[in-house]
Amino acid sequence: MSEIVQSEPFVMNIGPQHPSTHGVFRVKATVDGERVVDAEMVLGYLHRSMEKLAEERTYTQNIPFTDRTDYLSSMSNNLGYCLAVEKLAGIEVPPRGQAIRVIMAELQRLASHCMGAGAFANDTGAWQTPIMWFMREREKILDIFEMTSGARLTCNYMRIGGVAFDLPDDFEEHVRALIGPLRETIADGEGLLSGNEIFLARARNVAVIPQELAVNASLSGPMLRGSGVAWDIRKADPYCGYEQYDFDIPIGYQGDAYDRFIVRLEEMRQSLRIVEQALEALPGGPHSTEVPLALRPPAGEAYARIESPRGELGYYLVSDEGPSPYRFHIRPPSLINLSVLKEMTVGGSIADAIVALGSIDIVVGEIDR
Amino acid sequence: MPTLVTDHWYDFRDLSNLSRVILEGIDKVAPYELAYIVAPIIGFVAAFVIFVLPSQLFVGVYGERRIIGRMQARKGPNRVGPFGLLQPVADALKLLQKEALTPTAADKTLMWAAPVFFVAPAVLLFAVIPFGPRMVFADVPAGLIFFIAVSGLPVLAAFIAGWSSNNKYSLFGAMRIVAMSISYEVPLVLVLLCVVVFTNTMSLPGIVEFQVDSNLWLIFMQPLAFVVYFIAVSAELNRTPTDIAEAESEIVAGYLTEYSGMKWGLFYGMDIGYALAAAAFASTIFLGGWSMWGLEQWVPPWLLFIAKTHLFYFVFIWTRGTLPRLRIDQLMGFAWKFLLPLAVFNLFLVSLERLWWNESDLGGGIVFIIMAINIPASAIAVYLWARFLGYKPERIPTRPRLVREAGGYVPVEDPAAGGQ
Amino acid sequence: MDNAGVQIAFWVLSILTLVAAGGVMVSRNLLHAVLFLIVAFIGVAGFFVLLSAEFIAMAQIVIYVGAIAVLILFAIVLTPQSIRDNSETAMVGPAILLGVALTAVFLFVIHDTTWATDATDPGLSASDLGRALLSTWVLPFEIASVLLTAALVGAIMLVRSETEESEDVPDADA
Amino acid sequence: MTRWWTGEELAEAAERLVPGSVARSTATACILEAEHAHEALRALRDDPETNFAHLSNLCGVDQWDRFEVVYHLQSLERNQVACAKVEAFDREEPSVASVVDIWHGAWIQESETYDLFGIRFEGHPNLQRILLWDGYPGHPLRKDFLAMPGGLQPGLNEFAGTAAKPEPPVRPVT
Amino acid sequence: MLTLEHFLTVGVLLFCLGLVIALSKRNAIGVLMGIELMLNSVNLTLIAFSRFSTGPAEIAGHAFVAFVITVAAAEAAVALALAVAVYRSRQTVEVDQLDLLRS
Repeated sequence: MSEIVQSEPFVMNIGPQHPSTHGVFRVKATVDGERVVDAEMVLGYLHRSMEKLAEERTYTQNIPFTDRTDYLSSMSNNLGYCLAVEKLAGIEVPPRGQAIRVIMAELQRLASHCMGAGAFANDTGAWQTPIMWFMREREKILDIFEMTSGARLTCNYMRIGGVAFDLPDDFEEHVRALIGPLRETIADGEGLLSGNEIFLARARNVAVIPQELAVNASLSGPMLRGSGVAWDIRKADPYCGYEQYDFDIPIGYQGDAYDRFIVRLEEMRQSLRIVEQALEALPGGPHSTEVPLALRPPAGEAYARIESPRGELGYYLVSDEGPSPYRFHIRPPSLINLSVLKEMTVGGSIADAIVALGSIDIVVGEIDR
Repeated sequence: MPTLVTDHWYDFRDLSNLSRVILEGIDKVAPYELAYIVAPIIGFVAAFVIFVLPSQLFVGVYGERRIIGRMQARKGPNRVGPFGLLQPVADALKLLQKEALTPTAADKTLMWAAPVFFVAPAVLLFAVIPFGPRMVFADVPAGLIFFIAVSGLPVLAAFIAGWSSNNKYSLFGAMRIVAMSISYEVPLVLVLLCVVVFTNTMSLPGIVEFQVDSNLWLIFMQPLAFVVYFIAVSAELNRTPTDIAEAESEIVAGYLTEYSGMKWGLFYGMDIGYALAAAAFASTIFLGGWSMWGLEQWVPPWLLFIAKTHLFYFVFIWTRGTLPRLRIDQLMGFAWKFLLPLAVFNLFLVSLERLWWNESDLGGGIVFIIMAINIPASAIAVYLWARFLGYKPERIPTRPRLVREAGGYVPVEDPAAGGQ
Repeated sequence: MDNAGVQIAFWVLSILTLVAAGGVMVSRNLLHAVLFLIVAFIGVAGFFVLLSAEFIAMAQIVIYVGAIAVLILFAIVLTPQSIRDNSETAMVGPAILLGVALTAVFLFVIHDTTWATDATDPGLSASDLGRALLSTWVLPFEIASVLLTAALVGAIMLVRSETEESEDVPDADA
Repeated sequence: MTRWWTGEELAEAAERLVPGSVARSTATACILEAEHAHEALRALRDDPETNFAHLSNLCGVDQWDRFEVVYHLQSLERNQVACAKVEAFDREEPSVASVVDIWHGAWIQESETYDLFGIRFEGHPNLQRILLWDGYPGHPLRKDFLAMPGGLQPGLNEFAGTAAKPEPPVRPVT
Repeated sequence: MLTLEHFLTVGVLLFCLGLVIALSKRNAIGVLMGIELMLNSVNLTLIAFSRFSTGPAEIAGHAFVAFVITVAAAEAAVALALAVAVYRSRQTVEVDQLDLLRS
């Protein structure tokens, strides 16, 4: 329509209240007709200054904070934080605890990608159908979380030195019952969207991020892999015994929104493989080591990162031998993946900008913290 | 046409008997003009009670939500009344109670007037639709062009709604709907012109009569016209995959962003009304109207017609529940580059065939020959034109590549590392 | 033409059309003026129906309301400064004088002449018009098509901007 | 497995690439001289042996007597991570060279660090507060935030019993 | 009883209103609207003459109206394109501001 509409550029707010910003996120898009000529993001609507709050609480008390950063993948956030504290304090986790952590982290990845892939489909205009299919499976995963930790969304399940409780008796049975239908749902979603002409027209060659830019802009997770960079911290820097499991890294072809979508779907399949293997080889023994409640790690600093569903989730902790961290920094993958928003949106139409935003799969709780 | 339908007033296979009996009764006791006034009222009430209202409430609102709910692995409305059947009523009551907000900077008069402008043509549209052999409310000789003319009016109402809201999303929606309707009106009118050329009449009962006489529906004689009509009309009606004027994920609700309460309810209800009217029009023109190869002798024809309309409407629901949405430049390009040439080609083909029909002495059986020509010709035309425009069905990978080890960059063009 | 319903329709349509035309004159908001104009167009279409010219009436609605009015709306939105301004120039006084004088002259002529009318025959059907256009009036018909093409090309060339001329690439691969 | 470089290793590499750029090194991190930091970081990115093409993390730390800006550098091809630090001693107007021209993705993290610590990044294209609004008093992640001019108090302002401002908690830093 | 005079009167009134609008409006789009009204009134007159006559004149009236509508569509398209083009270069569509030769 830009051929017809040649009006002056004007500012259009996408957000903070907009169906496609996945929370209270705002893009001040300057548009000329339908074409976006500038995009500036406005953050902070959900800022709670967790990094400051965490400096006043003990290491264990900080775990619930991490639930509330990326509220769609609380298990992964717990895990990243606990790994950082364990690295700082030199705590070993027993094998069963590690296996439980892997299962939980992968289930969380499945749940989060269900949401991410479905919401992306919604952004391209596939009106609610794919997201509802994926939500159905996500509910089952959340049921398992509830069964295990007592909470569905903010699980607060990981502890420094292991996990909070051992698995319930019928856990394995429930997870096994989940895997088959979830595989089918992934195949359904793929069948509905991946080869669909309209979906291809909307997502292919949209918001392309070349490899060099992807690396240079510190992207991570499916954003980086979609651009064809084989980088997965589970493979590159295995934690919690990921080296025992057999899985592949899916990578995209040219770094467009479509590649990121299919990478997410394939990651779900790989996660299912990991969950199956981890269930097979679930070791016995204690699920956690005893850690003093008022943990005082030795002075120093530690940076631990995991592959969260959205990318490289890092926790940088500085200790001064006190009971609470001297500095508590979260490396939020959603925020840093947003750093290429302008490159992705400028020059395209508004509809493309929405698709680009959806393909980042942002969680505003994590961006603003 | 041999017909089993009798003229008794109780023969519900043809409801026009009943209205005729009523009118004759009135004519005996009342002055001449009164029958003129009562006749449209009877037709209007009958059309609404039998078709429009039940369709709108129980197919448009309830059925659409139930069917889409089924497609989306959820239940849909199931609380109010048996099977949730009273949900539309509850929704209407809720909308009536809601406050209809008007923004301070809006053009208040126009914002109030837009829903009214939007509703009026929807009522007019059903006037020319033949529900049965003698059940047409207004047998306008140029019924087809009447339908085109009236169905162009709601676009203006939508534009007024979008402009008067004084909201950028609304304005975007308004501009989009106007651009879309201008683009898609052209192929739409062209394919309807094909129908007129072929059937030699512009009256809708005449077109149905043509299909009854030739024992073949126009969808088989002109498949290309049907496809173009379906795409164009779904674009005009803002149905997914072409609902860019109220694209939820992009411009919130398009021209309806600032509307609430019953003002929004009118737009929502009449959107369904227009979709039903388009479905009724399509079943009249392409699906044989009330005819069903003799079945109309036994089953009330109006029931057949309603069934066809709802079948067509179901296709709307189906696409809505399945397909993603196109971008506006893709949609406009599709209209001008793809649908318009195909419509022109179809017009050319159909005109030639009509000429041949007039010249030859093959009689009525020629329509089957034409069908045998047109179905492959349409497919070939679509394929060739797509190839001409440079569209090649390429094998696009639906699965990403898989690598075993992290680290390093995998080149973009790497045929060896296919993940299939 | 002597039916009571037709008479009522005539007077209603006259008032509607003329009031709407007056609305075009007096409304200060250009967008309101366009909406009045649309009402006037619809009123004229109603006259055509009264005069048994259904096809022309439908064409009037399709073209004037569906195309020309929409184009005007589009042009108004594309020229944002002009939306709120539909005022008159200093020529309004002479213009009204001229209008009134012309009306008087015309009305005198109309009512003074004895028209040889014959209102008995039914209206013209669309097929008659089509035959006439393609037989008697075939040359003007063809010229009109050329005119439409020329207008289309001219309109496109006029609104093409420099940026589009430079980047002459197809934007959508449909 | 990722090779996590010790501070000494990184110091060696940085010294080899840009002589005189290393201030000192600890077990985990290498502290770069502020004036050579930009050059050294660029060299660390471009050198094929270090190849730190990916800036994993950038954050600030308030050490009371100085601000540290911590860079976690990462090489995807060689699978190694190293930690570099740059210090800023001016408490009122701390300033560090921006690395946006080296790693594009740094801009958002530098903006955040500026927002929460008040460290200016020289050469940043658009250094603005991104999480808090313009005009917010102070920089909340500084250790003396509560004692800063116009500083805020924990809890509600009008909360009863908070009239006496408590001393900000000061912890000795090793 | 409706006669030809009734329709002609309406046509004249509509024509003169359109004329006044076209002559007095400041905005080019307003002028165009006046012209469209005038064309409409001419159409009305032609159809009225056609209705109240027989023979070739009847069909000529309809044909003329068809041509007038065509020309009006073409004219509107070109005029509005002109208005948009002028607006783009001079930021106004007011006819008394458009003194191209003077600037």
